[in-house]
Amino acid sequence: MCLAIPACVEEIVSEDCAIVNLSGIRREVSLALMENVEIGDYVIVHVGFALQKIDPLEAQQTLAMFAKMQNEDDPFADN
Amino acid sequence: MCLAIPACVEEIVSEDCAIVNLSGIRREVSLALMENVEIGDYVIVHVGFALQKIDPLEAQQTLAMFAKMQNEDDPFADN
Amino acid sequence: MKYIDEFRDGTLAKKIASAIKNEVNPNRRYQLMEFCGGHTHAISRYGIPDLLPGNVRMIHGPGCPVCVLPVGRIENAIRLAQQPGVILCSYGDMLRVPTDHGMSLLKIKAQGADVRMVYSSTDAVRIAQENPQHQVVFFAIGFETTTPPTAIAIKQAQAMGLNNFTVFCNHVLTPPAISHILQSPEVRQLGWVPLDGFIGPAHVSTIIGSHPYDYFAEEFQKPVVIAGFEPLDVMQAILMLIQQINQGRADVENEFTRAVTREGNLKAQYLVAEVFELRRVFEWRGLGWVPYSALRIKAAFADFDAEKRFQIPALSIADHKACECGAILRGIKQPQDCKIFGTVCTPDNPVGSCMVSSEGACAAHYSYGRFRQTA
Amino acid sequence: MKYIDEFRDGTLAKKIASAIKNEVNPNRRYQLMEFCGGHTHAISRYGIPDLLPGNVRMIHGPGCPVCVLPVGRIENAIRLAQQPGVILCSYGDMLRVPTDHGMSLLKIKAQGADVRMVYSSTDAVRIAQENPQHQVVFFAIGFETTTPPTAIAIKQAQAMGLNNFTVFCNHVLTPPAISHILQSPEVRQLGWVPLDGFIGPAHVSTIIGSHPYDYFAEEFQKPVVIAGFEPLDVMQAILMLIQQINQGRADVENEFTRAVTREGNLKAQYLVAEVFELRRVFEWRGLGWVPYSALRIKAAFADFDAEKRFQIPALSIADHKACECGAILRGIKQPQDCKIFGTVCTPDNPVGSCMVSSEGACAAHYSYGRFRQTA
Amino acid sequence: MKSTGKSVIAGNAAYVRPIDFKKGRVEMGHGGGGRMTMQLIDTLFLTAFDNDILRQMNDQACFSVPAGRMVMSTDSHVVSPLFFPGGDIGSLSVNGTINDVAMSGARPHYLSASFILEEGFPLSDLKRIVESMAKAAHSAGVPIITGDTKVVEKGKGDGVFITTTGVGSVPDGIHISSELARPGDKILLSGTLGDHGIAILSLRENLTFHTSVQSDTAALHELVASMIQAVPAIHVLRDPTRGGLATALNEIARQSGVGIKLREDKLPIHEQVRAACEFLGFDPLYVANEGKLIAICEPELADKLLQTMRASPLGRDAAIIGEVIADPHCFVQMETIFGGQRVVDWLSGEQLPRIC
Amino acid sequence: MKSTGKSVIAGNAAYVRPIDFKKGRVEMGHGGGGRMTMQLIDTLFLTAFDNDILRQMNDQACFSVPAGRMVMSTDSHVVSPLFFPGGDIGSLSVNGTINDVAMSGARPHYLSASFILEEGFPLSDLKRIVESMAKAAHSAGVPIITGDTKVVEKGKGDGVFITTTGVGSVPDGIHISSELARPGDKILLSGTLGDHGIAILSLRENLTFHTSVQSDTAALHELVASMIQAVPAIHVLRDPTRGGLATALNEIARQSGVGIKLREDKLPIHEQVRAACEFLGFDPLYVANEGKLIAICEPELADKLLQTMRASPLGRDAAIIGEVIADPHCFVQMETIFGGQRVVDWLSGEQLPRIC
Ligand code: SF4
Ligand code: SF4
Ligand SMILES: [Mg+2]
Ligand SMILES: [Mg+2]
Ligand SMILES: [Mg+2]
Ligand SMILES: [Mg+2]
Ligand SMILES: [Mg+2]
Ligand SMILES: [Mg+2]
Ligand SMILES: [Mg+2]
Ligand SMILES: [Mg+2]
Ligand SMILES: [Mg+2]
Ligand SMILES: [Mg+2]
Repeated sequence: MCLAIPACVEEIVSEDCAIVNLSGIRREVSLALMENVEIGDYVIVHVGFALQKIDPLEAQQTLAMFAKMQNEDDPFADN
Repeated sequence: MCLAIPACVEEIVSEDCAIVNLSGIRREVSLALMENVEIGDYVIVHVGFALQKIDPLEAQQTLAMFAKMQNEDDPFADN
Repeated sequence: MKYIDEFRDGTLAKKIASAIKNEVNPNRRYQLMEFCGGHTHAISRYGIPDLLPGNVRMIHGPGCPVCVLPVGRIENAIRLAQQPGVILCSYGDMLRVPTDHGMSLLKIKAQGADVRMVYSSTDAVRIAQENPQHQVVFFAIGFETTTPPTAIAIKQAQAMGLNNFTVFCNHVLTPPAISHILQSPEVRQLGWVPLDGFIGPAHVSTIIGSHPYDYFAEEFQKPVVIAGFEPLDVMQAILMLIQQINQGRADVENEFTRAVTREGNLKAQYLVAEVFELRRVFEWRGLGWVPYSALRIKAAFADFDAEKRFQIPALSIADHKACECGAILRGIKQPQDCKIFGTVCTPDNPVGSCMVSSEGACAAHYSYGRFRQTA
Repeated sequence: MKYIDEFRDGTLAKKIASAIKNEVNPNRRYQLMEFCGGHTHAISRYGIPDLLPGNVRMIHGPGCPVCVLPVGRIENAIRLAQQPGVILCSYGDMLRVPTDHGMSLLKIKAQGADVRMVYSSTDAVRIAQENPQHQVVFFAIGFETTTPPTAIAIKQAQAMGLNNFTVFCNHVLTPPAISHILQSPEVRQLGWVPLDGFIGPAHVSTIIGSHPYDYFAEEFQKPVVIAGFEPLDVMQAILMLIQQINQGRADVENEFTRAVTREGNLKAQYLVAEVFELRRVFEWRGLGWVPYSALRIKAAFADFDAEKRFQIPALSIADHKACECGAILRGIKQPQDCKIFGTVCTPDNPVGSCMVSSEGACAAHYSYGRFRQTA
Repeated sequence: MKSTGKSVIAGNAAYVRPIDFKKGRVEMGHGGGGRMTMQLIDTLFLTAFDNDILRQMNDQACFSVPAGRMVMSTDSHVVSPLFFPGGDIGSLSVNGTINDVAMSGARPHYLSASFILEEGFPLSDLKRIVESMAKAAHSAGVPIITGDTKVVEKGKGDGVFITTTGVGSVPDGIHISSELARPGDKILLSGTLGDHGIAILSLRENLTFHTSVQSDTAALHELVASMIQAVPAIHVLRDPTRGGLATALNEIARQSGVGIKLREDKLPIHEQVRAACEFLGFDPLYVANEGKLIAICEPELADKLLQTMRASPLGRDAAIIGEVIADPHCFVQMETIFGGQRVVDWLSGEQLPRIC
Repeated sequence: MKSTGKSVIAGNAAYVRPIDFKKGRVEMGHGGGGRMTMQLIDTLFLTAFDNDILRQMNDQACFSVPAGRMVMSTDSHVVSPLFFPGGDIGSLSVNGTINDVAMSGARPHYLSASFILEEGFPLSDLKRIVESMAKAAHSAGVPIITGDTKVVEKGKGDGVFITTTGVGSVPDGIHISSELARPGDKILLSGTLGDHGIAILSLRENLTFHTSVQSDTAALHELVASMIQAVPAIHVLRDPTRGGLATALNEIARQSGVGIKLREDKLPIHEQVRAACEFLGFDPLYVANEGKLIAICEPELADKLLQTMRASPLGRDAAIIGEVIADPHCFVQMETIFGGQRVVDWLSGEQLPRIC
């Protein structure tokens, strides 16, 4: 549900319009639902609209949480 | 110019409309330009309109005139 | 096919050919013009020249309404058809006729214009009924034969109260064109009229009757024989003309008595008179401006006049410089005398009016008679 | 793909799987519902069930807006699209969804209706601009994520003064649907709620924030973990839920902190509040009538409301008798418990809501997991 | 390569609702390559065309050939209306390509058939067409062994277009080609002119007239086989389809560098075809045929060939219609029923109904 | 059958105005069979495709074959847009049919090409397409030897549809067919998935996104030739075109009565194709390819086959992507990058861009 993809803002075309890039795929998106978007921000794109920025710090922390598990767990235990 | 074909009135559909037959090909034609058309009449048809009746007597006389030539002329003279 | 096949009998044709051969004076030329494309068609289609003595030559006249329509009017029709919301209807013959820059109704149809081929004027009225949101223009062409059906269409549309149907009227008249040929400066320049007699129209005459031709016979002292479009009719008319010429007569004779009366079709004539009126002058491709040679829609039917509704401009587009149609139509030159005949000007890419339809003098020669030239 | 590939790492998945295995109490069952089709998709697509202990079972919730749209509303859209002059725009997902008699927008498009697939609500506005002679209806579906773009489209149309653009609004709300499942008579009849915890929506929550879920955690004493749609997010959420359950907690936790805040996107919320208001009740396919679970267009924007302009009738079309969707959506039954699963009801010919999109419980099982059943 | 004989959806395709061939319509999904496409192929095409090679169901068909000369011919069929007196686009597409193969003297072996369907086209009509193809292929003994189905959006097609391709092999010692006409050769025509074209035109909007003329669509390979058996030295065979007799003869004249002289009085034409042509301002020489052939051979062999043709039901009305002459201009000429001569020129554009 | 070498309008066709390939458009007359048709064939098709067999200009093409097994394959091409990054409908129609012929292990010999043109289609585009076909056919060494041209009215076509049919011959001892996959066999893929489909989609109205992905359209017969030389015992070859890898594998599974197990981590996919699929809600397994092939062979031969494929530029990114298993349900399954399992089912209808 609600297919939405994080993509990097590459160019701000106008107040309500930006070009985002996802691994080389470039698309126009509307910024009408966003505030204070800057080039380099990652935004979640849904039906051509940016919905929310990705917080890079939080993302990093989540990934760190996943990584932490590696330590808690015996890598050979589940095989 | 003015492609027009004599065809036989086979059916009178309404005051202004008839079915004509030309050697088995049947078409609707308008009688809007004609008066006193009857079944069995031959009419000259142009762009879907009957233009004029064929006078069978006159036709016969014209053909007779052609035929007459046969008599006047030596059939071997022109070969 | 009754009243057709009897008039195409090859055996009878040879008899009439013998009669002609017997009748001609070998010491003179007989230049006979068939005005109508219908006669031209029969002559070409059946190879009638091969049955005629060498000193009897047929001159193909301007009697094809498609050929004589000036390029400016075709250009008008094309621009009309390109207007958004317009459906332009016309007879199949018109679709291929090119303008000076090679456009045609068929080509703009290919580009997306809504151009429809109709088989009858009343088809166009039906299309207007079925497409109330479109303006339907009937691009009307033709001689006296084709005019009454257009009058009927206009009266139908009026009766139905259609406000999306108009006629772009291009109907032209036969007698003024014949007069014009006989009176033309080119002919006068030569000091003699190179035409010895006329085969008069078949189907035009079913409508207008035979009496309008009396004038030519009297005024220009040229014999006229009204003839049917079947090849035996044409052969017989040629024989009758040669007989008149030999006898020094200049009468109007009627070979097509089976369908042509002196008065013609009065009902049709009244209808035409009700809806149309004479134009002071009209341009003919190949002939130029011919006085009182065409019809326009009367003011009473102005609502159905495309020239009024769409303010169609007068466009006069000159014929190609090399084109010899004028001289050919007057019997002074032959198609092969034209420098561009069969090279630049061909039936696929006609340049002049005589190449436009297969009934034009040049097209008929190209399509049916060309082998005689090369043989 | 940054922020995507890191969250699909197979090696990390195995680590989380180990952690889950270590965490689960083998003596109890964990029935966890992912509300969203996005989570269902990730679970099926990556084969997550194969990485979970046997006593951890995922219940696929009603979180696919296409699946839950009642057949009557699709029938309405079909009838709208069949009106002459109407262009109906919708997202690709909607086109294939069948009504009870097998019709769909795709099928009526094949019959000639003007149905257009759009990728964004603003495409529909553009189509209205480009087709002033047509009525353009945007068939709007979706949860809180998809609603703000519809609000933007309506405001754009208003700003442009478009009088040929309307929205057939079918936007629905997540929290009331979750409440409804937990409060349903079926669940109450069993005497226990067969759901031990919820994975909360990812993208819905980027708009509405995490705070609306506090209610469930408190009211029903069920833990909620808001999670992203990538498979590692789902794995992590499962772990977090099992930890809460084991610890006897019922908190709202947020795994998707990189995009979800407590408040959500306030700008989007204000826009939605400006344009839409709550419906007292709305029908959900598979769930029946759910109070305060959908939005309609406010009176101030009535000019853009297709329900007003086209007087769309209320149609309630009963689900197929054999369909077990209601029980499946509540965790009481599984797809293979339905008598017509995989025989009469297949993704090509869905009968019930859970078969409509690949995110539905039955379709996901058919398309991705069926081999487990036959193996 | 043996056939597995499977012709229903098996294995993991599981249950699918039967296709509604009464009320159903072509959908984009029928061309998507997925289960809908497979189901359409299985239940319609495979069932109708059923044969061992087709059942291989690879993207190509495999068959054995002896060494020798093969021919290949292809035609797209875009006829409108799709159903007409005497046939439909299905039988036409089978017969048309069989004939083009046969015009080399070859025995046609196999056909491929490729469909371009317009979204929304009634499946009942498609079924009728496919079954008509199957019947035509079966009665001709030329199986359809491979095919393709594409679907285009509504408004981007015209119901159905069918492209068929045929292969066949030329018997040893047979050399038939349009460049082999020689002055003195006789020209034979297997039957009446213009039946197909007039049958089609009679159904066109605006031109509606009633006629009992039927399309002559027919497979001519058996007729050809009997002809080359009787007269192996036939120089040219050609089926005068689009553009009619005039076009085919102009092509032959051009390719052989010769002239052609027709005898109008020898041309077999149905009375109704002549009448329809009079009404429309058409020349029957340019009207399409779909079950006729032109044969050209040395004058000494012409009578034998004529008798052979007349012995076959498809050559019943055969006639010697003219002869090949030397002419550097490659004119096709005709001696009219009047004894006059005319050119029978290439067609300019399409034939359009005329009023003048 | 010797060629006359004529490729310009000669004889009685006389002078015709040159076709305007800059501004001209397709007219109905180009399909009428008359002089316009002839001129288009002469100046465009014959000139571009020029070869001895085509120049016979009969309604069929004649060529010699040795005894043995032949294959025939046909496909209609209806791609929109007609021009796309990496190719156009012209090169696609040549390569597509060459590939279908080659997937039997056959060496493709000849192609036929049949055009359905929409009235009004720019002749400049047609010329570009025909020249692209000619180039593709030439570089593949597979001449186009016969063809057909039809014109449909504006609004009854979509610019141009091209149906190509190919014939080829299978080397002795080669038996490749989609029903020959056996449990234990390895499945190889010649390169990245979905490039063609994504290149096309990137140009679709409403979906416009920018990508540097190009269609992979390519003729694979040389690659196939090298593969069967190295490993004559290949069981199955198939090009995963419409419906993508998933569809081709489901077909093979069904035809062979086996299951298939893919390894997701082995699937070669361009980064941009993956990204575009994320945006559209597409699964790259179902996206079309036009220059890739699937090969199935016994496990012992798989590495040799892989090395051979990788040695060719068109197989550079080849990989072993899975294996054939016994499964009465004929499921295609995939082990995901997570180590979980999923079905890779038949496509339901078409893939449509999703928002949820
Ligand atoms: S050949 Fe063409 S340009 Fe010359 S006179 Fe005839 S119509 Fe005019
Ligand atoms: S299989 Fe179909 S009918 Fe049965 S529960 Fe699932 S969706 Fe409903
Ligand atoms: Mg052919
Ligand atoms: Mg053919
Ligand atoms: Mg195919
Ligand atoms: Mg259509
Ligand atoms: Mg042929
Ligand atoms: Mg194929
Ligand atoms: Mg293919
Ligand atoms: Mg052909
Ligand atoms: Mg189109
Ligand atoms: Mg293939």
